[in-house]
Amino acid sequence: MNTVPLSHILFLSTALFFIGMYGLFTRRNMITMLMAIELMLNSVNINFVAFNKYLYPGKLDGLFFALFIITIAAAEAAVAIAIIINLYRTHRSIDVDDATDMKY
Amino acid sequence: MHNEAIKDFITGVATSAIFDESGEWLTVQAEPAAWKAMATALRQSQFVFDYLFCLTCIDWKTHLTMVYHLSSTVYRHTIVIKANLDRSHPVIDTVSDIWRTADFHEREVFELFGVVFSGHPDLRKLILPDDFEGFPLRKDFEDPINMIKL
Amino acid sequence: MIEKPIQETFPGQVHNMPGGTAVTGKFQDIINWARANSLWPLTFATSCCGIEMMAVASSKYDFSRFGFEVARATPRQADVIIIAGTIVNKMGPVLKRLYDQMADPKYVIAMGACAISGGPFFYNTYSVVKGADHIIPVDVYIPGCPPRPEALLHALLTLQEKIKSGLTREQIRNELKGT
Amino acid sequence: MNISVILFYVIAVCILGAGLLAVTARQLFRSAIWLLFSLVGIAALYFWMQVEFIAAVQIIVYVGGIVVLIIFSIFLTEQSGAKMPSPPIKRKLPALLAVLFGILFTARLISQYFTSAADDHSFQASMQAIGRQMLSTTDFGFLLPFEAISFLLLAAMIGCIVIAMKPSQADIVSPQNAGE
Amino acid sequence: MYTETAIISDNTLAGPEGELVINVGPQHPATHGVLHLVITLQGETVKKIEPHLGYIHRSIEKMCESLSYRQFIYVTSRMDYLSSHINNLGCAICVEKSMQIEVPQRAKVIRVLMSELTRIASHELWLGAMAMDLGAFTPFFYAFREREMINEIMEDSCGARLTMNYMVPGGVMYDIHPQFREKTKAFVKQFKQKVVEYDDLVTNNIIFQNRMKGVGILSKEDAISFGCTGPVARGSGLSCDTRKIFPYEVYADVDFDEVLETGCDSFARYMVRVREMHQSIRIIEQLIDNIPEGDFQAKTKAVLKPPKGEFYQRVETARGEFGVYIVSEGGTTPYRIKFRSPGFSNLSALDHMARGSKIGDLMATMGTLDLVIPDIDR
Amino acid sequence: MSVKEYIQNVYNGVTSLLKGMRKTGYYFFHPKEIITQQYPDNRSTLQLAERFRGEVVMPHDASNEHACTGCTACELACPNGTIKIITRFDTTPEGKKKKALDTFIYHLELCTMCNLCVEACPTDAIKMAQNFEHSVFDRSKLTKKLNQPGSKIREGVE
Amino acid sequence: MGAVSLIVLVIAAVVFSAGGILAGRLFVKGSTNPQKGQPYECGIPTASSPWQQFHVGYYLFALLFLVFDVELVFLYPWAVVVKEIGIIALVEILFFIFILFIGFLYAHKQGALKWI
Amino acid sequence: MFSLEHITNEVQNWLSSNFSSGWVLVWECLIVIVLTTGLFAVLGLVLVLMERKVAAQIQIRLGPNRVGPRGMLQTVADTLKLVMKEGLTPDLADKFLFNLAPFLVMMVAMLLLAPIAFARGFQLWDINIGVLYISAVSSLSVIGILMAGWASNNKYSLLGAMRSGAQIVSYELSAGMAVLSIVVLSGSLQITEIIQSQQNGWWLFKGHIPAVIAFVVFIIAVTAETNRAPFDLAEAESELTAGFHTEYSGMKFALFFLAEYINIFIVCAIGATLFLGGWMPLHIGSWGGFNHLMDYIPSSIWFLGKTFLLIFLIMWFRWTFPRLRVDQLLALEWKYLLPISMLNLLLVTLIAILGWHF
Ligand code: SF4
Ligand code: SF4
Ligand code: SF4
Repeated sequence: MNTVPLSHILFLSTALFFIGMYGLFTRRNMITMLMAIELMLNSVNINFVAFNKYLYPGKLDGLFFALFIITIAAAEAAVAIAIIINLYRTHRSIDVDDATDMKY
Repeated sequence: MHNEAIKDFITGVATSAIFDESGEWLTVQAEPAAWKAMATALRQSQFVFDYLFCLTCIDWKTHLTMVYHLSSTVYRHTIVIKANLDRSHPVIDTVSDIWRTADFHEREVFELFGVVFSGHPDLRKLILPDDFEGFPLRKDFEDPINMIKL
Repeated sequence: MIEKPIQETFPGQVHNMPGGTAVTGKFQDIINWARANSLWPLTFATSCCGIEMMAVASSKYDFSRFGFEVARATPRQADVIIIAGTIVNKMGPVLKRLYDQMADPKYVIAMGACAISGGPFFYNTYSVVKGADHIIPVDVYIPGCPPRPEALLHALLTLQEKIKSGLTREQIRNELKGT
Repeated sequence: MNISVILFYVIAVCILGAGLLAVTARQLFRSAIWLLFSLVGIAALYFWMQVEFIAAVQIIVYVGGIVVLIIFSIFLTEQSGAKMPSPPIKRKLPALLAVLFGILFTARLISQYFTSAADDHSFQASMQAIGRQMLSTTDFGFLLPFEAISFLLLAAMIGCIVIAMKPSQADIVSPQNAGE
Repeated sequence: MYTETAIISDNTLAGPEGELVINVGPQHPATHGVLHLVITLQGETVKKIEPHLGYIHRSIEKMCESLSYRQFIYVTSRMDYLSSHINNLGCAICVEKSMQIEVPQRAKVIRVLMSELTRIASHELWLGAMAMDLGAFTPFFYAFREREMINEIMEDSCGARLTMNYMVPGGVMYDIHPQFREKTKAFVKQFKQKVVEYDDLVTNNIIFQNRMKGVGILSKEDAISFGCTGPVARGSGLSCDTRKIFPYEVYADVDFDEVLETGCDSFARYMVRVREMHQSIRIIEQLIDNIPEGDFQAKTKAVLKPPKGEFYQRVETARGEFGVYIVSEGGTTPYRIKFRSPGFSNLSALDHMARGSKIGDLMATMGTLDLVIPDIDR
Repeated sequence: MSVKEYIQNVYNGVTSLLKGMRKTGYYFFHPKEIITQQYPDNRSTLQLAERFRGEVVMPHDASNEHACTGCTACELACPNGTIKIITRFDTTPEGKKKKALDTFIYHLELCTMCNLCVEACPTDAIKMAQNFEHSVFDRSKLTKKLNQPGSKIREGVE
Repeated sequence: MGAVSLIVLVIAAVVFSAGGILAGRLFVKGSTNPQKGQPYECGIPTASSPWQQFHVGYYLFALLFLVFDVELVFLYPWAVVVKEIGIIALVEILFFIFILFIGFLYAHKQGALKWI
Repeated sequence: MFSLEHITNEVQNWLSSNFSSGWVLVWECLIVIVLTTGLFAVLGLVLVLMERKVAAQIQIRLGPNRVGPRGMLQTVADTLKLVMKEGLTPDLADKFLFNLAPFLVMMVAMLLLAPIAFARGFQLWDINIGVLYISAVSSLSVIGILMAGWASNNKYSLLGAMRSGAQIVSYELSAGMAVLSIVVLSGSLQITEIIQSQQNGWWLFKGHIPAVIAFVVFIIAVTAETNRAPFDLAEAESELTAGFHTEYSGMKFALFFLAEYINIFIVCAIGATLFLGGWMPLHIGSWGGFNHLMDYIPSSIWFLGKTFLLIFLIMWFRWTFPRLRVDQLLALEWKYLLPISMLNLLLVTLIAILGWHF
């Protein structure tokens, strides 16, 4: 019943990855940049799952990678936001340009 | 009642005080200028007037009279202190730093009678709208729009 | 301004609700039925009458029998303001704002002498609004100081009747003039 | 075309559209909401691929956790309501070019190497299998990474608390200089 | 007439980190009326409370200057409407004192009985409202069940449920209703049965205790300084029951205890009120079978004209010490009347008590202050 | 907090909650405790206290006579101007001019049911009635004329 | 049915909600006045925007939740197989939980669990 | 014996004999849409009425009894009125999100219906990760609340939303732990398998004390997750007027209201499924006769009976307890429920591994 070729899923993840990249390039706000990174991570996840499903249907390693990426993304987001909040307190701004003179 | 002792004490603090014992309680007529010192002394004296239970003002058309009802939670004696104020520029020292309840009561008297309490930390209108004009509890207060006379 | 023309009819009678004069369809009837039976009051009480309003909510009188018990704290979800208590000049704008912020359709009940006319505080006071209808339109007046709980229930029933009839305030006023 | 294929394209459009909006929305909060929809779309994609476990994890961790965290952090930074300036053209244009180039390049690679891989094996990822492999200590088991995750989380937790709590204790002592 | 006046509230814009200025009231379920508090929050912690009054300022003091000594009493039932009998009583005693009217013993006993019933009714309502503030709805209904019984008794004898206008200078307006004794006894019986329910439902409830204990601390010194009276002060261990200290009517002859708690927190204030209800029941039980025969009203002139002078009378309402200060110039109307309302002083302590606590605590603290706003604004 | 205390806490908390639930549960399963009076349905059986003050009325007897002399004592006694008495001069059969009541205006919307007017009336011409169902759509309906059309003062009232 | 049923449910929800809202739109004409759109704040005009900075305490809860949420995710596959794997699985998870519990205790000690 | 399973099969057979396979799907979708919306409406009406009746009974009063026979139509009138009430949108609100939030909340409630087994063989989608799916989707509802609270541009709303955000996410953990204990016992996430595993007794009885503890924790946690009293801080009336839906009116408010009740139904259904055996009749060990008698009661009745029992329990809580303070609420979760449920989970595991359960 499933007749979508793998390449289409890969196109999707590519597009998503570059959307994230676009956000990362254009945005100067750290929280949105973080969101862009999350999008990119997700596109990678899609790839892992798709490869697992299409190329190695007998194994589960792709799933585990996806699982661990999600976990790590969670940890990363948490730490990133902690840093952002801290930065916001000292600079009253969450703009990366304002944070260049960050000294601690 | 050791009114005599209280009288002696008050005369010691404020020489100009006039006493009147015709009412239920000892009434002291004080000078507005001497009031603050007297209040502090009364609060800290051996009579422990720590409880200001009523603070109000009366408009006698010629002058305003501040009335303070003081009592002690230890000895349960009560005195009344009055101070006459000039009607056009009523100013008296605040006692809100001695009895904190005076804070709100003084604000109330300020807006209803226009008495200014010098030294009050936050003398703003409490009850009336901010743009209210006049001092409603004065006898000459007129409000032809809101007040329908019976 | 209290010198109103004196009506010839004696009070205490139930006003006969004009029925059928306003042309309403079946659909409108159903909606009016729903609205009449689901009057959610705003929790708004300023003074003594508010206590009787609470008494109406209490078990003995229990206005939940009519479906009124869903008192909402926010005007957005309320259908009826029961002005229970005196309205003073400082409160006037607040009342107006609350009324304005209610979603249509909305109704107002003036409970007690104060809300109708200032009541005990009509004369010699500088701060009381002489009747809540100076601020917002009122649908039903219920005199008393305070009206007893049954009287408030009666007012609510009267309001229900009015809603079911589908008439507007102006129409009712005209009807009354006609009688 | 059957329903499943249509579904895929619908989901794909949703993901990409929401993702695009997420990186271009001018309000921070809306950005987060679009991100949320994009992530939900990805979860739907996993459902569609019949890897329900990952889909559920995606929703639980990403949507229920990370997005909530992001939303809270937006609330913490006073800019939730303000409109952000749209990026200047001199930053937008190169980014756009780079992205377009990247997409084209990758697309070319994909169409070169993955043309044949269209399958319809029934792929089964049962929870039991996942659980077994996760807890197994054999070469293919994931027990070690699994335990390592706990350390990662511990580190993240402690790190965050240290970073986020420190100044707040300072301004309990002196609330005036919080703004500096 | 009503004019559209803007309310200029001095809300400051965003302050230091995480501060939020929020208005609670005038229309807010927890303020029991129209109190307006401007609260500065940091997170959920209250940094500052600024009460704004006057949303029910009905200028009663000004009004009374143009009412006769018989007439002005009825307005006072509209101030602290939950203790209307006691308010009326204070005014009536003050007028009697000025005119040196001797009140018949029967009237005195009836007055005390009515006052104590009023006190119970007021505390019942407070209990319900307080529980409602904490989010428990059911105690409200149980409390009102008992309160309705009192209301019925009142209605029988006084003709109204809330604003009775029963105390008149010289005695009471009517004699008590023939069924007064029976109904009161029935009430006392039911009250004793049902009051344990409150313990199960409210007093011993762990959530309730956690929300009340250690919250809203008011030390004894502060209570004195803020001029707090009534259960609020007695919850801080300050003995201030006017019925004991300056007994009026027949309070000197009845046996009851002044309720004192030393917890200084909301729970102490709660317990004071609950125990006070039992004391009131005690007073009622002592008096109900001993109502002396005689007149219920002294003979008085139709027009009352107290001599020139100043008269002060304090009575203990359910909320604390209520003072009436009449300045008479010898005319038919008072020259100036000042009502010393207990709530006004109690409210001024709110900022002090609730600073640094959570919003929920603020509501609990406010609930135990038992504010009646028209009493505060007058 | 030691483990024992911790468990003690949990136990005490849970029991106190269960006690509360037992109480409310008792009421739930005992519908006979319900004390609601169904107002509009019980209207015919509703017993109001006989002293309940619902409004001021002026009783008229069968021959449409009342006892009011128009002395305005009630108007003076009323604290908030609820009563307005308009008098006229009647000529008695003997030809003397006599003050009599023309219109007794009663503003129900102002009345506070304080009973002072009834107390003040020397001839007991007015009394408080128990009627409380006064809701109206227009407040002008609340201003009432208490003496009925064509009524006159009862014989023998002075 | 699988994923299709989810789509169907979403459609049902949308139809239901939109139907209700649209019906209201069609039949009710509301009055307009300048106050109506203002935020409600107990009848007092709002002075400042609510969209301002909040307290960091909220973040800490979200953070703790996130960490434990991730843990929970790993517990699910463990839970389905624990019966067949037996005591080893219990030991493995004990270790896992123990590590996290240390973090939890740390947070507790730092006062992160105190609500603001 | 009467069963819903037959009806569904009948419908399926009839459809497939009359239409081509594509159309069968379309028809089935339509039927599902109609059924679920109908179920939603009916559930909402019944639950709200039930709540008001229960409240009234507890509070020694009568409750709605005048609209329709014995007040049955009260909620119908309410709903109609709410539909026919103006839906306001504040001027300064983020209008798009403001209007989106009720949809989102509704969608979440609707999606949660999918794996619930209403009766034997009467289930929309027997997804193989059943309870995990439910945990996942229900964690979405917090977004709807945060969205509503933020978009309203109202301080009460935002505070209420922040509170409930922190609250819902916190309690999700212990709810998850409680669910996990049953997963451990039954060894599956799938709803049908969990129900099957209770063939010879419900987990509440089979799992000894730890199962009871898990049940209690579960009930407390879901009460908090659905923002019910005593955990209704998000809409704490005496503190934040109406919490996150302060600015909502008319139908949009009705949707929140409805979703709240549907959520209650769903969590109670889950509770009934996990701990009380879903549609499984009450079977006691080897009492053949008794068990047989129980089998005669239709499975849907069993399911609804258990669910409504739990719903009643939750309502009972609401009308008995005062509200917790926000910090106590979180302390309860983090200091009591979470550690207890973690320990409890380990205990349950021990029991499961050693096979001590029946
Ligand atoms: S009408 Fe009477 S009872 Fe009602 S608010 Fe006014 S004074 Fe109070
Ligand atoms: S009852 Fe009181 S207010 Fe009413 S008319 Fe008589 S005196 Fe006036
Ligand atoms: S009612 Fe009585 S007091 Fe009033 S005018 Fe008539 S006779 Fe006089």
